[in-house]
Amino acid sequence: MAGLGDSLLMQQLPSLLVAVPLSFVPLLYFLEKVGVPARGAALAGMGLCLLLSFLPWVEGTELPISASPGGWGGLLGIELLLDGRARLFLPVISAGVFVSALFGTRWSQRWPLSFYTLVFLLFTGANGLLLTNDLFNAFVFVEIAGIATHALVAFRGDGDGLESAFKYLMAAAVGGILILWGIVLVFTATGTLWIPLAAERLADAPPVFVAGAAVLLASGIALKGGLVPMHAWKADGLAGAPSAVAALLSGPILTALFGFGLRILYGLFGGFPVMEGASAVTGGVEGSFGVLGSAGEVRELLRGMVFVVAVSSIVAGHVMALAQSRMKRMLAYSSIAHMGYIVVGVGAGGEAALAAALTHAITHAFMKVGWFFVCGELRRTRGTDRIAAARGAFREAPWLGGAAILFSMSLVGIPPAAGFGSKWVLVLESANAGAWGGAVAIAAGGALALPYYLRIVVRGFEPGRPRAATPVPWDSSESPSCPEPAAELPEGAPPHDTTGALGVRAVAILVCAALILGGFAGYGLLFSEAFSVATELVGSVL
Amino acid sequence: MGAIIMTTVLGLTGIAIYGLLTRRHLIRLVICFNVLEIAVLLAIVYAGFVEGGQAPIVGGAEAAYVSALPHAVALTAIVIAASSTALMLAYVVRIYRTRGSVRIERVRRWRG
Amino acid sequence: MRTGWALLFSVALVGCGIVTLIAGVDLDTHGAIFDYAHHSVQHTGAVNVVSAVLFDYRGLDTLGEATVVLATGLVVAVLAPKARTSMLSVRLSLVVLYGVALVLPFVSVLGFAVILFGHVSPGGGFTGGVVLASTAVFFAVVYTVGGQQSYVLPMDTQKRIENAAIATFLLVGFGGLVTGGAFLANAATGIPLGEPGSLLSAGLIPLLNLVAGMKVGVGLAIVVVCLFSE
Amino acid sequence: MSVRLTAVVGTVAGSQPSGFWTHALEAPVLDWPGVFLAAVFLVYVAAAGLYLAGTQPRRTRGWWICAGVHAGGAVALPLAGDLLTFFILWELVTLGAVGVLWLEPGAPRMVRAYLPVQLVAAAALMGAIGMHVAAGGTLAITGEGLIGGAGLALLAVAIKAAVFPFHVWLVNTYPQSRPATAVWLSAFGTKVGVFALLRLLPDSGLELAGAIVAVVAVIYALSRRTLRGFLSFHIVSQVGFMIAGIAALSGAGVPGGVYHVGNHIVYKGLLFMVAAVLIERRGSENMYLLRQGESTASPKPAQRRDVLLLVAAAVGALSISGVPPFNGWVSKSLIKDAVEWPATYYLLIAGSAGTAASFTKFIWLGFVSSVVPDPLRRLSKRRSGRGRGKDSSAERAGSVEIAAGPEGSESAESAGSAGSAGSAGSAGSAVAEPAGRPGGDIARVGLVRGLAMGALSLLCLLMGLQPSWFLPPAAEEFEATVAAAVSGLWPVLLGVGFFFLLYGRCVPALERLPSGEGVARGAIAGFRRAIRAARELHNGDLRRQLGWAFAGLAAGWVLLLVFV
Amino acid sequence: MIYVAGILCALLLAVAAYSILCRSILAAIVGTSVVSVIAAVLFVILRAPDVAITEAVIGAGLVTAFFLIAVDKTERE
Repeated sequence: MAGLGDSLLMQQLPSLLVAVPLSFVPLLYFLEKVGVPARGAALAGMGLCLLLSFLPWVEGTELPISASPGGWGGLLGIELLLDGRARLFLPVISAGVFVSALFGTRWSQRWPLSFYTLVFLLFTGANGLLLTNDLFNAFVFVEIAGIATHALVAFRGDGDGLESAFKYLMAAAVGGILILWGIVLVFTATGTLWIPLAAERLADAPPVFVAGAAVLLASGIALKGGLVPMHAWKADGLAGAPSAVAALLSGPILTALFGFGLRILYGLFGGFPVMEGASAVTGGVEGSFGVLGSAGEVRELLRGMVFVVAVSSIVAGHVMALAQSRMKRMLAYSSIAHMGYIVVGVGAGGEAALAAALTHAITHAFMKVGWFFVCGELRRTRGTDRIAAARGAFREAPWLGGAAILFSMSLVGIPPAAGFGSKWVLVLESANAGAWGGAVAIAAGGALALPYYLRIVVRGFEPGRPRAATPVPWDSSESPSCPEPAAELPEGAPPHDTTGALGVRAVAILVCAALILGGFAGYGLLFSEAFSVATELVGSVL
Repeated sequence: MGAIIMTTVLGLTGIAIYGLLTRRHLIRLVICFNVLEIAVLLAIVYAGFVEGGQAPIVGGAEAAYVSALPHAVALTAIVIAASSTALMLAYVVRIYRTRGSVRIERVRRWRG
Repeated sequence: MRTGWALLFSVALVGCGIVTLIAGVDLDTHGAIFDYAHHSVQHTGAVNVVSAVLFDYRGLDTLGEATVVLATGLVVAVLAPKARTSMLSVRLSLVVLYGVALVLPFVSVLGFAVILFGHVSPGGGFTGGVVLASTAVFFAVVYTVGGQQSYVLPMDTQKRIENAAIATFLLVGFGGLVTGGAFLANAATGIPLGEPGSLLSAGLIPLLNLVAGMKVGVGLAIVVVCLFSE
Repeated sequence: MSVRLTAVVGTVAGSQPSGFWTHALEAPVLDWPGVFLAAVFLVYVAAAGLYLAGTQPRRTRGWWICAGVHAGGAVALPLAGDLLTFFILWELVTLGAVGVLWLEPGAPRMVRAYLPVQLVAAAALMGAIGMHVAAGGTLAITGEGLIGGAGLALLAVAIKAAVFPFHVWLVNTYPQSRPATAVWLSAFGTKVGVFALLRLLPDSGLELAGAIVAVVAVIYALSRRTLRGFLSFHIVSQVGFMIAGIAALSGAGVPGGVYHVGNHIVYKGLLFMVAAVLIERRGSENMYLLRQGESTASPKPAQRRDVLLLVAAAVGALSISGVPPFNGWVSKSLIKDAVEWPATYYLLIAGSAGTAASFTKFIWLGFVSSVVPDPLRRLSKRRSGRGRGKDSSAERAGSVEIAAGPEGSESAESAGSAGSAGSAGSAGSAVAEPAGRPGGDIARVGLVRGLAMGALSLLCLLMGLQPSWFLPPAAEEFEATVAAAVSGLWPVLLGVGFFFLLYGRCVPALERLPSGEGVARGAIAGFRRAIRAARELHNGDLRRQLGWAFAGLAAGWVLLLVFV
Repeated sequence: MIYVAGILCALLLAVAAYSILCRSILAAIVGTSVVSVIAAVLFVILRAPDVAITEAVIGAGLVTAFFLIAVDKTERE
C-alpha cells in the first residue's frame, strides 16, 4: 500500500465515505432494472463501504484528513474532517449497518429495493453526521438519517409500526428543530457555520447567548439520543420496528449521534468542565466550557445537571426495562440506561473517563445490535417479541441461547464479555475523575439489569412451547381498548423466511458474538486507542 | 426591525409549543410543527439581514448585500421540513386506516 | 399534557428566548463573516449568490436535501397500498377542468424557466421543481389519479427520472473529484465559467439546477400521487 | 487506579491485545488466611461431594456445574491478588448459587429471596471499589484494604455474610432447599463474605457488632422449630463470632477469626449432613416431631445406624458449642482472648452459652425425647401438641411436615405434606430425599455418607487437638491449659443448664419474636409499587413525551440563565 | 417599511394562533397557508427573494395540498 497515504483516495476519503453509500441509492435502482438482485448488490456495496471505513487505519495515514466538497474549505463551504474520533467510530457504524442489513432478510424480501435504499440513506446520514465539521450540514445529515430510520420503523406497515414511526418522527422532528435553533444562535453569534471558527468566535460572545445555544443543541441531541427526561418516545418508537431496524437505531445511529455530540461538545464548546482536583489526577482540562466553564459555579451547575440527567437515565431506564413484557421495549429502555452510562463517562471529564465512555459506546453498539438480532430470531420463530412467548426457544436453538447469554452478560457487565471491560473501566475512571455518584449508579445499574435478562434466558431454556401469551403480572401494555393484533406479521411478509436466510441471520448473530468476545480479549488495545482519541479531544481544547 | 422579527419568532414558537402540548388532532400537531419551522426560518433569514442591504443578486454596482448563506440554509430547511410534513401526513393517513381515528388517544397502544 | 403545564413550559421557553435574544441584541455580526456577494461572481460565475452558495459552495447540503426528498418519496410509495385506487371526494365543475387544462402548460413552462434561470435570477432548482410538482398536484386534484395514470407520468418513469437525477448529481460530484481534486468541484475542474449573467454561465451550476429541479419536482410529485392513491 | 490505568495505556498502546488484563491482574496472594481458607474449602468440597454422591435422587449435570462454579469461585477467592479477580470470583460464587437454587424444587421463591439482595451486594462491592480507586487506591489487594468506599464495602460484606439485619436471604433459602443441597450451600457464601471483611476492611473495629449479632442470632435460633432453620440461624450467629474475631480492636483476633471460619465450615457442614439424614430418616423437619416421625417412618434397623448418626451429631454439637477438645473450643478461645472490650467478651460468652443450649435441644429432641423438659411445669404434652396442631405458629416458624414413605416420590411427599401440615406454600421446597430404593443401594448410600461424615468428624477432632498444624506459626501458640478448658467449658454447662431448666418456659416468648422477613417483603412491595408508578407515568401519550422534553429543556435553560 | 413589517408580524401571530387554536381543521390548514404567505412577504422585506418564492410555493402551495389531501383522506371535524 505504498503511497496510499497521500493518494487522491486518501485525501478525499471523507467525501467518499459520504458519497459512496449515497451513490448506491440510484445504483441499486438501475441495477435492479438491469436484473441484478438488489440484495446482492446492496451487500456488495456495504462491503465496499466497510472497506472504505477501514482505510484510515492503514499504516502511514496522518490524521486528521480534511476534505471539503467543492474545494472551498471550511469557511466558504463545507468541511468534512476525519479525525481520530471518526476513525474510531467509522468501522463501528459500517459494521453495524452491514450486519443489520445482513440480518434484515424478511423485510428485504418484502420490498428489497426500498429496504436497502433506505439502509444506504441511513448509512450516508450516519457517516456524514460523524464526519462533517459544519453545523448546518450536520443538521442535514441528522435529518437524512432520521427520515430513513423512521421510514424503516414504519416498514412493518401495521398499526403498531405506524404508531412507533409517528411518535419517533414527531420526537425526531422536534429534536431537529431544537438543534436547528442552536445552530441559528451559534450562527447569529459568530457569523459562521464552520465549527472551529465558530468555537473561536464564540469565546467573545455574550455568555447568555452561548448558554442558550448550548442548551438547545444539547437538548436536541439528548432528545434524539433518548436521555431522561427526553426519553419517553424511545421505547414506543422502537417497539413497533422490525428487529433489524431496531438494531440499526440503537447501534450505528446512536454511535454516530454520540460522535456528533462529542464534536459539538469538544469542538464547539471547548470540552466539559472537569472537577477541580480531578484534573490533577486525570490531566483533564480545568474548567473549560468555552466561556461558560470559566465561572466556578456555572461549572458546578453544569456538572450537576449532567449527572442528574445521567443518573436519572440509568435508574429510569433500568427500572422501566425491568417492568417490560416485550423484548424490544425492554432493550430500548436498557439503551436509555446505557446512554446514561456514557454520559457519566463524558461528564466526569478527563481523558481516561472519556476513553472509557468511548469504548462503552462501541461495545454497547455491538451487544445491543446482537440482542436485537436474537430478539428478531425469536420473533421469527414465535411470531411475537413477548418475553413469555420465548419459552423453550433457546432449548430448540441452543446456539441462539448461547448468544443471548453472551450479549446479556456483556450488557450486565459480567466477564468474559466486552461490556464488562468497558463498564469496569467506566466505573473506575468516572469515580477517579470525581464523579463517584455516577460510578455508584453504573455499578448499581448492573444489579438492576441482570434480572430482566436472566428472566428471558431462563424462560428460553424452560422446556415446552408457550401455551398462550401470558404477560407478566405487572404488564399493562395490552389495554382492552386496543387488543393485540391477531398476527403480528404484516400482510405482505412471509411468516418464515426462506431456509437459506436463517444461515445469514445466524452468521449476523455469530459475528456480533465474536465481536463481543474479541472486544473482551482485545479490550486493552481498544482502550488504548480510545485513550489516544480522548487525549486528542481534550487536548484540542487546551 | 430586529425587535419586531424576534418578537414574532418567539411568539410563533410559544404558540406552536403550546399547540404541540395540548392539541389532540394529529394533523393539528403537524400544523404546530410547521409553525415551529416557520419561526426558525424567520430567525435564520433575519440572521443574515443587513440594514439597507440589497438582495443577493449581484448587479453591476458595488453595494451592500444581505448575506446569502442564511438564505441557502433556509431554502434547504424549507425543503427538509416539507418532506417531514409529507411523511407525517402519510403516517397520519395510514394510522387512520389502521386505527380508524386521528385522535391522539388512539396512538397510545405502546405505553408503559 | 394539561393546559396549565403546557402554558408554563411554553411561557418559560419563550422567556428564556427573550433573555437570550436581549443578551444577543448587541451582536454586530449580521450574516456570514465571509462576504459571498463580492466573491461569488469570480468564484462561480453565478450572479444569484444564493444559487452559488447552494450549488457550489455548499453543494453537499443540496445533495443531502435532494436525498431527503428522495427518501420521502420512497417511504410514501412504500406506505401507499398498491391495489386501492381512490379519488378526492370533491367534484369539480367543467370550467375548472378546462381552466386547469389551459393553465397547466404555462405553469410547467414557468417551472422550467425558474429552474434554468436559477443562477441569474431569484429562484432555482428547488423552487422550479416545486412549481413542476404543483402541476402534478393540479393533475391529481382535477383529474382522478389511480385509474387513469395516463394523465400524470407513470410512476415508474418518475422514479427513473428521480434516480437518474441523483445519479447525475453524483456523477458531477465524482467528476469534480477526479478532475478538480474535490467532490462537487465546479470551477476547479476547468470548466469555463462563461459570461456572468448569461444563461450559459456559472459552469456546472445550471446543470445542477436542472438536476435538482427534476429531482425535487418528480420526488414531490411522487409524494403527491402516492398520498392520493392512499 | 489512574496510576495503574495510565501505566496500562502506556504499555498497552500497540502491544499485545490482552495487555489491559495482564496489567490489571496481580499475582495471587498466598498469605496464611487465604491459603488456609482455600484448603479448608477444598477439603469440604471433597467431603460434601462424597456425601452428595450418596444421596438420592441424583443431581443433574447442570446442577453439578452450577455447584462447581459456586464452590470453585469460593475456593479461588481467598487467593485473589487484585480486586478485579476478587470481584469476578465474588460474582461467580453468587451466580453459581443462583443456578443451584434455580434447579431446586420450589426455585422461584428461593431465587426471589436470594438474587436481588445478592445483586445489591455485588453492586455495592463494585461501587466500593470505584470509590476506593477514586480515593487513589490501586487494584492490588494489600494488607490495608480499601481506602475509600468503606460504607459500600461494609454493606456488601454484611449482605454476603448474612450479618443480622441482612440475614433474611439466608434463612429463606437454605432451609427451603433440598437437605443435601443445603449441605453444599451452607459452606461457601457466608464465609466468602467474612473473608471479604478481612481483605477489604481489615481494621474495622466491629467486634462489638459481631458479638451482638452472635447473641441475637442465637436467640432467633432458639426460637426455630425446623432443623435447618435453626442451623441457618446458627450460621448467622457463628458469623458474628468470626466478625468479632477478625474485627477485634486489638487486631490480634485475625488468626482466631479465620480459624473459626475454617472450623465452622467443617462442623456446620457436618451438622447439615446430620440434619439431612435425620430429615430423611424421620421424614419430618419439625424438631418436635422427629421422634414421632421415626416410629412410623423408619423401621427398627434404623436404630443401629442412629447410633453412628448420634456420634456425628454429638461431634458437631460439641464443636460448635466449643467444648474442649473440639475445634470450636480452640477458635472461640482465641477470639475471646483477642477481643478488647469486656462487653464484647461477655456477649460472646452469652452467645456460646446460647449455642450450647440450642444444640443440647437439637440432640435432645433428635435422639432422646420429643418433649422439651420443663421441670418447673409439665407442659410437655401441650407443647408437642402445639408443634403439630397449631399450623399458624408452625408456619411462622417455617416448619414443614412430611409424610415420608419408603417409596414416596417427591411429588407425593409434597402433596402429603400439603395435606398434613397445610403449609402448602413451603411444602414443595423442603423435600426429604428417600434413601435409595433398590436394596443394594442402602448399604452403599449409608457407607458413602457415613464416610463423609466420619471424615468431617475426625477433622473436627484433629483441628481441636492439633491447632498448631493449622494456625500460622506467627500467631501466638495456643496452649491447651486447664484454664482454657474451663473457660471454654463453663459457658457450655451454663447453656445446658439453661436448656434443661428454663428453656421450656421461654418457648412461647421466643416464638413471638418478630421475623425480619416482613421488612424484606415490604421493600419488595415498595419496589413493585415504584415500578407500577413509573409505568403509569409512561402512558404512551405523545404530547406528554414532548412535554417532558420541553420541560427538561426549559428547566435546564432557566437554571443556566440564573447562574450565567 | 418597518410599519408594514410590524403589521405583517402582528397579522402573522394572529393567524398562527387562530390556526392552532381554532376548532375546524380545514380553517387551520387555510390558516397555515396564510401564515406561509405572510412569512413569504416578510422574507421579501428581509431581502430574501429566493426564500420568499420557495416558501410561497412550498409552504402555501404544496404543503397545503398535502394537508388538504390528508384531511380529505381522514375524518374531518
